[in-house]
Amino acid sequence: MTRALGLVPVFALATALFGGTAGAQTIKIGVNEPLTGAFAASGTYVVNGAKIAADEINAKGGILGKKIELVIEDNKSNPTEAAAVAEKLITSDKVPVLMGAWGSSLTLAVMPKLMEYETPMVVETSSSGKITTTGNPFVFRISPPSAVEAAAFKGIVDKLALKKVDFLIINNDWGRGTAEDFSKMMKDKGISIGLVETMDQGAQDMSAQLSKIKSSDSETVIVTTAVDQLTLIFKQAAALGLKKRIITTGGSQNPDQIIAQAGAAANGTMHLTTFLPWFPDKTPNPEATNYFITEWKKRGFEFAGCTESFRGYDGIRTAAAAVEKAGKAEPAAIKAALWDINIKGLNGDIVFRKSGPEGKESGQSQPNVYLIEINDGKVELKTL
Amino acid sequence: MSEFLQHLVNMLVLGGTYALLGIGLTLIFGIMNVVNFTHGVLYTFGAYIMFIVVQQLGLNFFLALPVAVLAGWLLGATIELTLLRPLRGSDIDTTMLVMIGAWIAMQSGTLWIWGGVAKSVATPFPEAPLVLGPVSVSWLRLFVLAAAAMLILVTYLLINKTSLGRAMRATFQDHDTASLMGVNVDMIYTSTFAIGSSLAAAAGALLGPVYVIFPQMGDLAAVKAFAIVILGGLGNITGAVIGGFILALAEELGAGYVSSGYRDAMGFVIIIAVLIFRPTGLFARAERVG
Amino acid sequence: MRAAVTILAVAALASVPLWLRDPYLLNALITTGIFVIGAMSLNLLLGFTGQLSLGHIAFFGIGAYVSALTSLGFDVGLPGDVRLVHAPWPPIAGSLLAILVAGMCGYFVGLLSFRVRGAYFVIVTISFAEVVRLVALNWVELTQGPLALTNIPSIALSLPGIGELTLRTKMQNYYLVLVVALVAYLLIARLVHSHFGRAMRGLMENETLAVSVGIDVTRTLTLAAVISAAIAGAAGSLYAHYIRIIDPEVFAFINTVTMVIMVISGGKGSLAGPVVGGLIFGLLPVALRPVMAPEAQWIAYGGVLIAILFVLPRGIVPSLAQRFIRRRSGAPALASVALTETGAKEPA
Amino acid sequence: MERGVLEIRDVVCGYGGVTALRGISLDVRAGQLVALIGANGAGKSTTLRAISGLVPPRAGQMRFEGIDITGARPPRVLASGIAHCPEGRRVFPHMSVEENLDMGAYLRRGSGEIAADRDRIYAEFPRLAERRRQAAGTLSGGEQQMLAIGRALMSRPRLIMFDEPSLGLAPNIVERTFAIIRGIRDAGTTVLLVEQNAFAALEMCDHAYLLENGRIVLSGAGSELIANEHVRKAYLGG
Repeated sequence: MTRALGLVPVFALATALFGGTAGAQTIKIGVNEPLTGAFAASGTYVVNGAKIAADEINAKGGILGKKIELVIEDNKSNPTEAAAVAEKLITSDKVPVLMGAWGSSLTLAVMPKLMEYETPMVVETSSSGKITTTGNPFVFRISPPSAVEAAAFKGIVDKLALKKVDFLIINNDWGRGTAEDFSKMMKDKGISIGLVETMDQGAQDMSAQLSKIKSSDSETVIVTTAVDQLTLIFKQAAALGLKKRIITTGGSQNPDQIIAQAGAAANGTMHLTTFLPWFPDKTPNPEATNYFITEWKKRGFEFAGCTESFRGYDGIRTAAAAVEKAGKAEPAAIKAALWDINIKGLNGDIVFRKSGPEGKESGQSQPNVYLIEINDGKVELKTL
Repeated sequence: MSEFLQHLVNMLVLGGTYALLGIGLTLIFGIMNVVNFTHGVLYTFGAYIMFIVVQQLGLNFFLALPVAVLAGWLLGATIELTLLRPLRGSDIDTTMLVMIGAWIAMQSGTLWIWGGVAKSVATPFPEAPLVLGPVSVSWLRLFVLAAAAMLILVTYLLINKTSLGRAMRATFQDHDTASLMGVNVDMIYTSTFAIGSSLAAAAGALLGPVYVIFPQMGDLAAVKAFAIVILGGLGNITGAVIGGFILALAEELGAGYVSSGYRDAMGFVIIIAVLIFRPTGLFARAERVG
Repeated sequence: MRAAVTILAVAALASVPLWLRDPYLLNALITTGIFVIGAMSLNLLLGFTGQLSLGHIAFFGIGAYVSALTSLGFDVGLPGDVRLVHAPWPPIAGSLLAILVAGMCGYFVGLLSFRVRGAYFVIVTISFAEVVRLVALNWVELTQGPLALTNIPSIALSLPGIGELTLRTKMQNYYLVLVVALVAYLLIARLVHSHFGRAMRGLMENETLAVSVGIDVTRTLTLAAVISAAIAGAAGSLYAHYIRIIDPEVFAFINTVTMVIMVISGGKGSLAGPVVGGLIFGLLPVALRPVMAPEAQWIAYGGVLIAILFVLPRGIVPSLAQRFIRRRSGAPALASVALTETGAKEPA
Repeated sequence: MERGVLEIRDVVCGYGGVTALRGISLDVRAGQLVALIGANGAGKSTTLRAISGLVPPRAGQMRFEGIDITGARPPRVLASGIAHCPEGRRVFPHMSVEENLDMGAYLRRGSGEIAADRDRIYAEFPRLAERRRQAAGTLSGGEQQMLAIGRALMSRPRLIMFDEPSLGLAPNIVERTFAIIRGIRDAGTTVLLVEQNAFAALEMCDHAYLLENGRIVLSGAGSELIANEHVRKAYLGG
């Protein structure tokens, strides 16, 4: 037993050697993302987007005369690890600001640590409403929670003449939240809600759920899940002869991948998205979008990843802008500065508004939401 | 009614692939008494072989299947020779944990090599489904069902009609006596593991194009395979085939008429129920085997 | 001699927060400690009755959920228009309930373990944990499902004369975990050396013989399962109040695997085994993190596991103990043979 | 001591921490029926298991027809010409009678000869021929014993070892079994017989060894052992 204890100082030494020495020359931003485990693909996309932003900023001379340095840590798609990683980034690497942690449960696990060390975090992906409503003043979210998406969708439900809607959702906070918020919005509009079918993260065969939906009397299906399951759903829906209007939500769909993999099955499907890599000119910040897409392709990443990775890009730019505004790389100053930034992100203006209980509000930015339709293998923008 | 028919058709195509997954595992579990946690990784491996052959090398889709079977055989034999053979005679916990270690390392290796982004494989089959009245089914899935049936038949003949298969069954029933008959039990173990592995890889290669291919795809598949083996009884190929169809039916009807959230729970519920009420599996012979 | 080593080890562990200032490492030690408690409870089942449960995380997770729900309160509808409303209770009550409920669940799984052995038992336990996970995932009204239970309060102790003490800091939580671990260790040690412990070992070494000398198999196995599950529930409760958020992923198979690795690598059936194995495999990821890519860390983790099993197949503590203290090897070796034979061949 | 076709010298053998054989030496001469008698746990079965390679010896030497078979695995021992008909018959319960016989010929090549041998066994044991498609586990104890003997013969051994062939069989079947074993010896195959029914074994054997506590304490012709005072008292019931 005493033998094993001898290892602990070795670990402490290792941490001392690997972290905390380069502090003065660079401005560090902690990145807490899932690089292994169930969400590895998405986390890697976001990190790649973040690297593009960091390289771009550094190529232009950095901020406050210093280069920015991303300290990237893998949270293993595991909430316990996500909290531990936040602890490491803040206390060992001494980062003044973080970006993370992709999934809602990962982000929620990190949040007590933010309170403990009073360090702000830019949340780039998580969609759970809880993140900005539980009273954590260190959280600044740039992705839209499903309620925001539902509100944006409200404007066009009349044009689509929806009558009865089924849901097919991923069984996690994202899918559940979407079904809840969209149902509420649609009921207010007099649209009736039919089935709410769920699928597990990682499930590959949705034929049973789709067969059930095929036999229901609704005319529209709202589908919420990640791009891989979307592809499967379109293929399986086509194989089952499901002929209903499909609308996907959540914004990490990738129509190109869907077109490539699902082919004709994708025609007629509609998608709510927050980023338009296909129409850089129609985005709020065409110059940045073009730069980002060019850089993404130059680095040999699949175009498919754009719709996720842009969040990492925007997240780092948000954090960097706040550091610049604060004038120093200190958590309190950065937190204060986050309330004052106004940058043109790839999916709209990033401006934080207050959300949650008074006195300890979290920041929530309102990104743009677009509806696109796939027709004859091409992406078309529908005006909202 | 049409919904029910559609569920039945879904069950048929799904059950075929489940059966394929199950027979590979039931051989290993039954003959070697190894709870093989690498079964899912071998399934994933087969799918990636399909991806490499079709998408990266640009070779024929139908050629990829035998390549995957062969590659699965080789990888299985390697695992058996390097990890299991040295541990022969160790207790079941040690072997199981070594297999868990291999599973963790191999799955992470897959992630390292190919990344986490899902891959898909182009197939030569038409996109439009075959429509028969109220039910439709895709051509690709029909092909998968046929290929699975063929592989199951080949395995059945191998086990029941060849001298190797007879030696495998003898080893399963009584390994000491089998060795007195001149059976090289070590060789039988290696072949069994390799054959089981090649069937897992074949299942992955067949299902990879139906779904998408990613490093963790094998986890759920492995769990289902365990359910099928328990359902059918250890080492019982016919049982595994029937078990595969029962699991598919339970999942289809469970998701269709109970709640889709519990779809993947069906396998586990079946395992628990079978083990409580009929611990040797539904189709095992009443007397003790092995 | 043995007591001296134990006291020395406890003193060394107790001194850690006094010189280790790095909160990240302290955090790693706390979460490792929580899993070590889980591993110790698993060892009671695996090491002393020979039953390998790969669903042990179920009890841990149930403990975590019970504890969290007791201290957060809930309001759920049951069949027949009944509403079950529960107002928040203090976290310490949650911990006690967690122990109780987890123990009860252990009772049912214990009954099962009488029916199935060996590989079958392994698979039943995996299935049990998965079913519990799927219930936690889908019973949204109670557990919030994937939306996770958040803002779980920290454990507060009411101390006479001092008043309420809420355990928020790392150091406080470290000592809390250490104390619970110590209590669990002593409890298991006492149990193993009692009449009941002899019954368990007798059962593991030779079931037929044990039955013939009058050991009640069902009772022994069930009792072991109940105590083991209750301790795991306590660990789960600590986890919920320390991490302060739980979602159904707490039931992930990899968490069970972590505990099993801690037990078997350290040495099953040895009291110190799970502690030694736990410290190694709890801190290995921390040590690997700065030196290699994320995927490689996992490959190394699997590799180290395989290597330990090949080099020290009986676990670190028993192998080292055997190497340093000369002992007659006859009896233990025979015992392990007997275990393999019963574990391997009896489906029913 | 005269050299036999099977020579065993100072073999020590055990399981785990238990030593079952403490250095035994014995010889089996060609064409003879040699019996190994002794109490339960004396090491009789272990001797056979050591010869056939199921339990590797810790020390000592074993030669068959001049070839060293010490530590050889069972398939090699079988290939060298020694068949082992194990205690409790151990037929493969879920395989048919015919498949069980085929397992006996597992190492042989040439399906024609194998089929001919199989037919010879069927001729010898008509009951097996009737049940050739039936699972062996459904046979009666006597039928299983016939099958086990037939299976052992299928490898065409020059030495055949029987472990407790009379165990658990009805008296008339026991007699039949012993008759068959004598017949095998008479046909020219060497036999090593382990038997608890000491009287029957000693009566039919050409030479016998008495094992006690893992050691050979006595050897001689069957009639000599029957006449021995110690054997009479301890093993023949008076």
